Amino acid sequence: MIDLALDSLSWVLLCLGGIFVLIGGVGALRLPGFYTRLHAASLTDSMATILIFTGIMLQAGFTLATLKLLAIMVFLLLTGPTASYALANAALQSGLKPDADQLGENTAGDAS
Amino acid sequence: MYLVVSLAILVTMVLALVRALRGPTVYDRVLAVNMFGTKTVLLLSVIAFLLGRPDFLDLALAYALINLVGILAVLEFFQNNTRGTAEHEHD
Amino acid sequence: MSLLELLGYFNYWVFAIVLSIGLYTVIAKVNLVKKLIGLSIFQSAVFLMYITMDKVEGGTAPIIQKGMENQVFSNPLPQVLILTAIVVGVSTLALGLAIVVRINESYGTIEEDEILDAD
Amino acid sequence: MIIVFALFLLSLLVVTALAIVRTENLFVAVMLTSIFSLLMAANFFILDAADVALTEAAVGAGVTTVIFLGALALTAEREKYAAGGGRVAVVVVAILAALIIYATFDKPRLGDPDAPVHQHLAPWYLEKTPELVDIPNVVTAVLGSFRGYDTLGEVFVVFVACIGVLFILGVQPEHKLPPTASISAGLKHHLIPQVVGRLLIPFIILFGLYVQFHGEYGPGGGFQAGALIATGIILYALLEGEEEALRAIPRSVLMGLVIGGACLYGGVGLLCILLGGNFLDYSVLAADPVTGQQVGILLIEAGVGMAVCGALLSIFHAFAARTIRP
Repeated sequence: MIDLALDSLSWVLLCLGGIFVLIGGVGALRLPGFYTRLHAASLTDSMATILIFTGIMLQAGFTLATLKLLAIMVFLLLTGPTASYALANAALQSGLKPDADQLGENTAGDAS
Repeated sequence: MYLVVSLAILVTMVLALVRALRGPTVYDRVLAVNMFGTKTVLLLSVIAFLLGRPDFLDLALAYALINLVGILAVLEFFQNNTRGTAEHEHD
Repeated sequence: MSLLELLGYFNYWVFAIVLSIGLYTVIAKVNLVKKLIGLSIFQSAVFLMYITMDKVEGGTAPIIQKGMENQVFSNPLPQVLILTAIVVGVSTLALGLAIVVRINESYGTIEEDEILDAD
Repeated sequence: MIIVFALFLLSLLVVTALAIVRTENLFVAVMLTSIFSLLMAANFFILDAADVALTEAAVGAGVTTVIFLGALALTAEREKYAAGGGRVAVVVVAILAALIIYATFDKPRLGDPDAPVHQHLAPWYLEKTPELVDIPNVVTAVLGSFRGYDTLGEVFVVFVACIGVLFILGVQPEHKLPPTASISAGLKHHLIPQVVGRLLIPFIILFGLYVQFHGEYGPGGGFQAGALIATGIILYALLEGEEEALRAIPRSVLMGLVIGGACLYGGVGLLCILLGGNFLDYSVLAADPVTGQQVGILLIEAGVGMAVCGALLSIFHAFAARTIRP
């Protein structure tokens, strides 16, 4: 009984994680302006990481693999926001302003 | 079920690649590279379980640790190259 | 089954296409850094071909653990060759980039035709 | 099922390669190269090559990007001319691709167990490794013991490439700019990357050591560990500035690592001769031949790790210490 509950819980978590990953991807593609895209990508990444890794950990049971999964999750949760910060900082310092003017950029500037 | 998750991750990888190809600023491309790195970690973890060899998580662990180095190198590259050519591309 | 067989050749096709893309970059582009990037793409294509050959149907990575007596394993030999080749590839790439940096210091450009004009 | 993944990832690989060729901005090309490397690693992993994928991960994610960016900072960020070298190149390359694709129809299908590659040598390695060397990872056994000559050669290639880079770049001619302006100060002003990066460095090095010494039991070995540890120290150099990293690990130590690693490998081989065996025949290193093999593999993997780590770091410092844009 408890096995079944854990199993279904992990599947639910995995599915939710997949949905969050997809939302992040669509957001990074469709949103206008760099900062909005960064926002979409970084937030959903953290959530999806937590959900997917918790789901897999429930499947793996209490093994060495669970420890490794926990380590991967912690490192991803540390490095993801840091990378987002570094990127936003670099963009801001180079003069890329988070303006509403950029809203048309997504459709205009895909020359390359 | 792992299959569904890995397909979602694969689709997101495609979306991130499209973003990397379209730009328009270089920062968008770096963002896409970063996203791609995170998605690769997720994909490798899921595939390790899909293949039934969970001891191969080392690979995902390596990426989780190292991906930041590339991004920080880019940040330092921008910081040192103040000529400003890298800000916007016009091609 | 025939569709699956055709898909089985897909790896080799990708190898051929990526190899050609790398070769095109090396012979057609005049920028020396771009040429080196093309060379590393070319190299990656060769890696892909070797690793494609090592796969055995139903096999798994050749790390023999307990309870795997009847398991089929993939071929370890191409993996060994490519494993060392990747690290060697990076060091030789760095050597090429170092030469490009020195060329830039001497000629002030990394475009091949400008260098040829300057000589 | 796995073939669906392979289809997806390989298609992305082709798209990325095309994009790398098309873009004029070399910085963008380097960014796409790192995506290319991620895709290659995922492909290797799907094709059962965990060791190779780990190598690609250790090298492609950090070291390659850093070296490329170092070279771009010293040269130029953009190509001057967009257009490639005309039709002839396209035709030649297209004919080549068509020929190779035509040839692939005679190749054995992906995963065919009766393919000629799998008939000779490989079954012997798989069968004899538990008996002769008794370590789980056959790749490490082949790398260290059965094909020890080959690996020795590769280590010396890395060694020579490192010496070459140092000869070409390492000698500072005369400083056109004052050294304080030329050498980057690192990311000292960015608090968050500082804190997180410092937190990560010990874990990267610890993981490198795990990969080094666990290489007999799981994916890993000297090549991967050397690249991982080098990446950890490169992260330190990025955070604290290049001079600070050189103060922590001076150039002489790095050279010592490279030379010591290569000599350790060769020395083990010579020791085998002195003990009455053949060159790199580790069986004579201990009373029991199997233990001897294990000791030998441990020693030469340590040599490989030292040499690769020292070589990659020396190369990084050679690029980073060069005056920026003279």
